[in-house]
Amino acid sequence: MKFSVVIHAAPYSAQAAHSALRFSREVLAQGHEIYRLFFFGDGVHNASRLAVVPQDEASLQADWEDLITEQKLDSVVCVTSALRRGILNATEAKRHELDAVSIRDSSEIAGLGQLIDAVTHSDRVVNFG
Amino acid sequence: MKFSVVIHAAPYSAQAAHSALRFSREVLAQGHEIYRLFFFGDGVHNASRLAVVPQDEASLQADWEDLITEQKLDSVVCVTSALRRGILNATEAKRHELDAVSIRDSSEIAGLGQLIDAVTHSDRVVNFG
Amino acid sequence: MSCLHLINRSPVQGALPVCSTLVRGGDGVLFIEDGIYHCLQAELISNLPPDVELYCLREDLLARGVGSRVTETVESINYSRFVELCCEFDKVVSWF
Amino acid sequence: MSCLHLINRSPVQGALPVCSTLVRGGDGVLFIEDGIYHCLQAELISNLPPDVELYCLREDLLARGVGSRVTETVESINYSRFVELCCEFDKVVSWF
Amino acid sequence: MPQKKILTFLSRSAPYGSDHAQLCLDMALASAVFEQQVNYVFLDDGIYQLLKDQNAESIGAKTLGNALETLELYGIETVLVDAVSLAQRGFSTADLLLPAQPVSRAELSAVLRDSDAVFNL
Amino acid sequence: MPQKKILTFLSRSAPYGSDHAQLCLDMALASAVFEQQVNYVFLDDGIYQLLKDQNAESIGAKTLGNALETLELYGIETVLVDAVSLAQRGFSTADLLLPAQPVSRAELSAVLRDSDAVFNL
Repeated sequence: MKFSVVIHAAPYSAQAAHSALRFSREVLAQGHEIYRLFFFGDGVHNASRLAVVPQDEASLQADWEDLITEQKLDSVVCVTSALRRGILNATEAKRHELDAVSIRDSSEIAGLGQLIDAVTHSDRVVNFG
Repeated sequence: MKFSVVIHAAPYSAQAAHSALRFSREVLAQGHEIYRLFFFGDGVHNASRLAVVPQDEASLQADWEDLITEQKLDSVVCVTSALRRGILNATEAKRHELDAVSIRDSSEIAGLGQLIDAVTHSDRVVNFG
Repeated sequence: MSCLHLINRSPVQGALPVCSTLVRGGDGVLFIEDGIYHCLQAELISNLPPDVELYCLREDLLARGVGSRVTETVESINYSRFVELCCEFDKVVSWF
Repeated sequence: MSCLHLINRSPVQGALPVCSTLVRGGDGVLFIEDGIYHCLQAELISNLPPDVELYCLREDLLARGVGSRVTETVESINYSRFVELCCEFDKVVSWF
Repeated sequence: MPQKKILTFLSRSAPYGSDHAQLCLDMALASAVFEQQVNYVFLDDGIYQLLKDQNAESIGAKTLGNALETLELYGIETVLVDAVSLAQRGFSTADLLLPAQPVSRAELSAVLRDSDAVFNL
Repeated sequence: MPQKKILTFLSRSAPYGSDHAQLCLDMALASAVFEQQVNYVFLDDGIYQLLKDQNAESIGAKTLGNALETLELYGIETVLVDAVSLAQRGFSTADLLLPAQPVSRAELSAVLRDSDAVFNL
């Protein structure tokens, strides 16, 4: 089956982001497809490249990136949510005259149209928040 | 009287950060002192310099910075909360081999000792979250 | 020492059930943000002791379009009075 | 079309009171994260219709130290079964 | 292009205290723009979004009540309000800024059954 | 140096679902390190933090139950649990990983009255 997973919660502030990661891995392990990951609202912090966790803890952001890269997933961060929360790629940083990139390369910034496209192309949409 | 204000919530995701700003302004307008602003948990996002809001909206982060600068307030962001959430100054960025500074100059990064110090030196501590 | 309790969540999420068992005569309760919805229905705040002063923040009422619906036992105040209350009570406890 | 409802907040914060009035025979309810605390007290889930299947996520039970306390009407499952359930029901509704 | 889907949004949060109400609206408007069939439901604290006379300038926010009027503008015709939530909070449809149609829990349950996807915020 | 203050922490959140429980503990431990007098109170869903046999490895988190044992290590002697919250959730003190002292609401109310500052998470 084709799944899309929508993540509404920031890492660490809530467990939901971790549940979403664990669920996504299991979806793929069972041979299903993930059509898209969509990070919305506070969920955009999962794509941060600046977050630092203590050495004895796993980085949820790094774990997402590993999954996305290894499995060649399509991972989209909602542009409206991202800008408000300081999650910027090079294009957005330049446009707003800021000198820092805060998003990981593994996710792209796009509009809510990508969520609706995911809903129309997926057999199941599962939200975590 | 001496106040300290503790901010537990991110801007925009919740109204609490805006309430805290409005409250802090009024405290100063009445001639009281603010001993310290302390940003904790998701509240650290109030010190982000990378957050971008639409042109027809006020930037809460910029409003905090204006208040802190004009009134020469002591503004502290909790280090543990900040690192996890990608709020870094030049020192922390260098230490963790990241090339971006995401905190505004008007706030410094420090430990929870600064919160306890604020409690012991203030007549009133007011939390918003 | 008297206490000003701040309630900022709506009745379904809020801590008022617990808070109302811990307030004492001479304390105050101030409803702000989504907490102001408590003040539209007298029965939601009927468990509070009678000698507790009840306030709600006018800016938050006006934003939500309910300025004229506040039950009569609650006094509507502005930010200036909010700060004064913080001084009049010995401490402030925020319930979020 | 049948529906798998996900409940991830604790009973005091949770949406189960509303969710339980909207589930239909043949639906399922899966308790995850802090939602699993619903499964420790039979009376918290007694409003759900009898022909609704009840599940809770074992990882979340074990983390919270309550693996042996789940009420008998609820089946404890792992992530693998969680994904299978998402396929067996026609859609998934998350209540947070 | 896949067929048109039926998307239902359960907007369950009060306005302003959190941004959930705005996020839920954003998702629904995007669905309408991309020509899906949308049901928009005000449930639980979500009914507070529908009260007249909102003006969020005083708290530095955009007035959500005004934004809700775009639901019709974007062609979202099925705007429902849960009658139980409304009554529990002491309001009637006369208090609402939109002609949202009151529905029973049984009717809402049927709406969920007939949806392809449900979002809940 | 100002005098020692009495700080009370009301820990009202379940562990793991959010980070509130951890943040509340962090504040209390810092208070103890800086030699304040600390009351730590488990209230509402906070009592779930005290259940035995927690092991959060399965959800990629640190086990909060273990961290709570540092309360004593840091010299925090007044560790209270709200008896009403405990009973409402079907637990007794025998289920708890710490010898927290059960208190009535009247006693808790007196604790709040006698505190210089109260934190609530």
